[in-house]
Amino acid sequence: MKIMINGDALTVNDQVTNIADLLKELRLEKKSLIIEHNQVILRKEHHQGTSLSEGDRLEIVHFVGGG
Amino acid sequence: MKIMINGDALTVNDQVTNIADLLKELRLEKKSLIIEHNQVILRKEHHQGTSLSEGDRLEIVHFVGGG
Amino acid sequence: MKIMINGDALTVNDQVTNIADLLKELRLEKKSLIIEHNQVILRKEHHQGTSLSEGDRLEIVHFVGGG
Amino acid sequence: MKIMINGDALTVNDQVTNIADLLKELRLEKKSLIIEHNQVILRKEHHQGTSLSEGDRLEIVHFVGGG
Amino acid sequence: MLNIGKYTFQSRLLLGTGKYPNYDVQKQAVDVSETEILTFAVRRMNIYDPEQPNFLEKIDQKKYRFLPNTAGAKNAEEAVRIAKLADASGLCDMIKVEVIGCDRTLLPDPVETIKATEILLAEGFTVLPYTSDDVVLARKLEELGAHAIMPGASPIGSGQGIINPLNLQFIIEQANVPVIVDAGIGSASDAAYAMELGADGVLLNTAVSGADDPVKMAEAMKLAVHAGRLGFEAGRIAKKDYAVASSPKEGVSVSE
Amino acid sequence: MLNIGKYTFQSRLLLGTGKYPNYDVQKQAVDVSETEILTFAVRRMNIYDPEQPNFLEKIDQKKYRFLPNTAGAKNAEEAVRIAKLADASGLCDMIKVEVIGCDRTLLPDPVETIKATEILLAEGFTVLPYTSDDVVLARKLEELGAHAIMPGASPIGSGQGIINPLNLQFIIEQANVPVIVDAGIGSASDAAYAMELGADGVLLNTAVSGADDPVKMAEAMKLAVHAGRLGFEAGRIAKKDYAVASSPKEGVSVSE
Amino acid sequence: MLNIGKYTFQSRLLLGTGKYPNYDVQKQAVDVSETEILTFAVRRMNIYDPEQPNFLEKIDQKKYRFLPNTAGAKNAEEAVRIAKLADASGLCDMIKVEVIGCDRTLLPDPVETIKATEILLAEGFTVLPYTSDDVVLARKLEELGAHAIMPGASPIGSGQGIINPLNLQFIIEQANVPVIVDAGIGSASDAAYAMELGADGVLLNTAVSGADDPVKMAEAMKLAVHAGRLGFEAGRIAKKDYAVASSPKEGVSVSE
Amino acid sequence: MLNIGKYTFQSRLLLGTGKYPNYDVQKQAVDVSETEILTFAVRRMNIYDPEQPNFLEKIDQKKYRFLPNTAGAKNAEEAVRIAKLADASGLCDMIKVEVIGCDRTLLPDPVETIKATEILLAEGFTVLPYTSDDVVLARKLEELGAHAIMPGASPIGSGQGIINPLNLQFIIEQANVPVIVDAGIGSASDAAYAMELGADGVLLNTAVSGADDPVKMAEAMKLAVHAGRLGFEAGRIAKKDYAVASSPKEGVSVSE
Repeated sequence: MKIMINGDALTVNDQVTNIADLLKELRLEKKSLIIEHNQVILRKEHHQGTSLSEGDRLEIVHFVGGG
Repeated sequence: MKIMINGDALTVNDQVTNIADLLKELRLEKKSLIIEHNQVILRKEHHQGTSLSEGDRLEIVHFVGGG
Repeated sequence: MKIMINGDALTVNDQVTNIADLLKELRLEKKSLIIEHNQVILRKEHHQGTSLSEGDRLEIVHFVGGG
Repeated sequence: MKIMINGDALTVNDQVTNIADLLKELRLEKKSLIIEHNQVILRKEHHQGTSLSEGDRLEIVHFVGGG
Repeated sequence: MLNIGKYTFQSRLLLGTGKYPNYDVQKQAVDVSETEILTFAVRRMNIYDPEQPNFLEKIDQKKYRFLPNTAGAKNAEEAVRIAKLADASGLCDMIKVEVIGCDRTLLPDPVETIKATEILLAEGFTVLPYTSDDVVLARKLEELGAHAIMPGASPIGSGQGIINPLNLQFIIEQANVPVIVDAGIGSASDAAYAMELGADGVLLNTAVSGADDPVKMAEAMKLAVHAGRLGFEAGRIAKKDYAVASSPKEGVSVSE
Repeated sequence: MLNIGKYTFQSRLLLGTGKYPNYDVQKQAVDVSETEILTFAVRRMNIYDPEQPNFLEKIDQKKYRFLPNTAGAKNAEEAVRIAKLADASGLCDMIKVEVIGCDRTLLPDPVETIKATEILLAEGFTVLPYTSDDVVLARKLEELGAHAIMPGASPIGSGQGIINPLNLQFIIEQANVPVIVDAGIGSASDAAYAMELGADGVLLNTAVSGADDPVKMAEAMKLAVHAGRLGFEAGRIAKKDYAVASSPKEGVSVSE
Repeated sequence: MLNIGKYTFQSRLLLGTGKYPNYDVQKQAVDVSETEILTFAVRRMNIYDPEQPNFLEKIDQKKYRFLPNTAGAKNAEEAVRIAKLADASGLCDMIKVEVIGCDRTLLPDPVETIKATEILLAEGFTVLPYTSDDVVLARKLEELGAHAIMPGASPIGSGQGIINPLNLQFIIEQANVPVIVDAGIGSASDAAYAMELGADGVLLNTAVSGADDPVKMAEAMKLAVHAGRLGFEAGRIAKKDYAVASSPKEGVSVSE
Repeated sequence: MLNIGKYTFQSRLLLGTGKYPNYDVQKQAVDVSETEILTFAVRRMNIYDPEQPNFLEKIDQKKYRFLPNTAGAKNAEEAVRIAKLADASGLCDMIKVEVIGCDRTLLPDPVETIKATEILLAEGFTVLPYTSDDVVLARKLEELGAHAIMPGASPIGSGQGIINPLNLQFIIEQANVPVIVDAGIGSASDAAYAMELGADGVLLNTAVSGADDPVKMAEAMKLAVHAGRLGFEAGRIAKKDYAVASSPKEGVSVSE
């Protein structure tokens, strides 16, 4: 399945059916991060329940140093 | 006839039928001033044609020193 | 005996023969102060040995608040 | 004859007997300049009368741009 | 030359007309200043005193452009009305948008200033908004189409001069319309400094009308604005941390 | 009018002659500045080049008083010798005492400056010592009989302008001889500010000679000194913490 | 104590987390500063590097409140989105509204800042807008309900310190919510000065992270903020034009 | 650590003892300040009042070094006599040379200060001359052997703070003995700034004794001196004309 993450195209294998799977796949499941899925911002508790489909657009962001 | 000028009530005699008459009555006809008649701002050329009626509200203003 | 202290004339009784006596007389013997006797600045240890005579001029000063 | 000018040694021919001659020789006679001869500062009118001898030390200075 | 909208001026000094000791002194000060732009306020007339003099009657009106202000307005709506009253005089079509947002500091209200500027531009006025030295606000006023930007140097009438030269410099660097430093100028050196920063003009009032000798101060300001402009065009030396000799280091004569 | 010793001047701008791009530009700058006092340094001549031009030959010497400096002197003795060399030129009897005590800051040596001033006064010179802005030092130089006091605004050639207006003001208030602000002036507004503080004159060099356009800057300085002097005489408004309206608060028209 | 919205803090120093040499130094600096509020930016994660460290993992998160900023936003809409992303982290509900209107000066956009503040307040955020020192703009942000006002001292990262103390003072005097001086602080004395003006807090980043020794500078800033606050509370002496002796004039001993 | 002659101090804050509301407040302020050096003046005693209290009796004299000043002296001779009177107390051998040359500005007399310093050094005193910020004068005092140089920030008691940071910086850079900024400090930020310039210490009096709450101001000054010193040691960021982002420019998330 092809999706867009942070503007880049990415192909993920078919076991990945939801956001939680995706994070496990990317080994980011322990990271503190925030996900916007098709322009909907998700709280952590919805990662599991949010399923992925072909062509979905994700933004995965986190806190970095800033003033 | 009773009118309001600059917030004060004023009684003018009945010969005063328009703005031009009023200015003559007040001996202000030569002054450079601006008149707002019932919230309508008038250019000088309309003073003659603007008739006065009981209860009209006028603002008579001019340029003063300012920065 | 008449002496001058800090610009004022003072008469002291004849038992007062030296600086130490004078300070006792003035009840200043415990004060931390500095004495100039006839333009000679005295250290504390010389108060006893410095005798007073008619017309001597003394300056008695101390530390006060200052910046 | 060997003389020092502004710290440099200079040999002048024997016709040069005084400061005025020297300036002519150097083609500086028209310049506005000041001469110190053996540590004596000379006004212009004394250039003629000041004779030069072997080993004399001269400073020849002038006004330059400054603040 | 200073170009504001469709107008062109030789003088870069804009002069206010408030608070002079009397009309004679004011007349002389205005003459000496060689200003071509006079600001005014719009106020109610005393209709019971037809003999009251007015400064407008003292001067050759053809020699000046009038720049009425909207002082007294607390919001855009009031400012627009005052501008239209001024316009109805037939004397001018320039307006200084002045919407005060604070009675104690007389600093302008950025939001209402933007609104009033937008409306008056749509009405066809030549609009010169008085603004704070907020750099982005100045750019927005220019983007709306303001014919000049007039940032304050310090609070009106305070005479504190230029408190924030950096912001004024930023405003001047970014601007494609004239920047006229308005308010707070107290002295000739303040005016010269504003011009050295690259300002296109200076608007002042109290610095002249409140001086012990307004006529002499008017001349001082005329010269200072000119001096500052020339200084800007001449390109000043850079500031250096240490000293640099003006006399040559070499060739010093030593007595031997 | 500026009176220094037995001399009287219309101009309050004293101009240095160092570091101009060329003599033509320098000549024009001097002309435009309308200065009446030119400073010079005394240096060894290149005796092998009789054709070397000299700025003195470019100008009408009758139009100016020359103020040679003692730059290069490290103590009073050297300063006195340079002063006597300058005097022997027959061109002038004024001398700017300049004894530098620090090569990096070019700030003056107070002790040697006092000594040199005392000696040269005894020799009958018209003495203008360049000094720091030390207030008591300035008074001592005046008490010795100096014909003018020349405190620095900031280090020579630094263009930092007036760093300590308070000391300059103290020096000016206490002085009974002219106070000429010397060194550090970088811009027209600096010069105007010095004059507004009550200075009797300004001496500058690099600010003009080092400008991108020295001739234009010379004019800026001429005007700025004049503007600052007028501003001082006119009596500026006091600085206020808060704002003071220039337009009347009363009589605002309201739409009803 | 500093109260912002529903939160209370002992420390009045807010610390940015950008541009430290490394996380160890940053950790020490944060510890030494005794700050309780850390700012962050929100940026895309590198999804291909699960091992990348993050400063959040280095600190005891319970010890701090996080104040993410909306840096990167060019308008209110983008700022609101970034604020919501930050909020979705579940780590904080405070937001520093930062809408830059000029890339070179990084000065804020007053209009978009107002819009973003209004929207985020309606969404229930604790909102701290970064603003210019425009006095009326600051009041409007407070009237909208902003929980603190954060005027800049000078451009972000410039280290120029407080350019316009007058406007900051006006903003502080009129404010009924905390005023936190943000941006431009370069030194400990700058921070102390901001607090002496009556600021409720200081937010800085580069002054510490960019210092040669960030940890030592963090301690300097901690002490400076404390010193400035105490100085404000202690009530400083008035400035006087002339001197006032600290030693008694009377009783001087004279030798006779 | 601060080393003056043969003495070593932990604290870099020197505190004057004049003009406190009362001895209790003064005692607390001195305690809180953690100063180790107290200045005093020498004055005639009232010989008719043996009960008069004296601040010396209130404090643990072993905890402090006393730095009597020669205030009241109008020339070197008077200063030397006061120094010897102070020395005869057996309480100290440090002396602050203070020869005032102007009653209104209380600025020091450079010539008499040099003389007094020279004589007292020959007599074996530890000499700390109070001087103007004249850079070459400061160097001469050091060359004479002064154990510290104490340039004024602004006139005594004026609270105007540091008027000429450039001269102070020059004095500090050239000095091989401690430089203690004396006189004129008005606020904690002034004290911090002096230390950031690299001063070895700060001497103040009225800023604390004249504050509304002297005890709180004493603590502010203690912290400010410490903060300023740390800031100096930490190496501040350079000032930049334009802004530098503290948040990353890259990686901004965009909604698509």
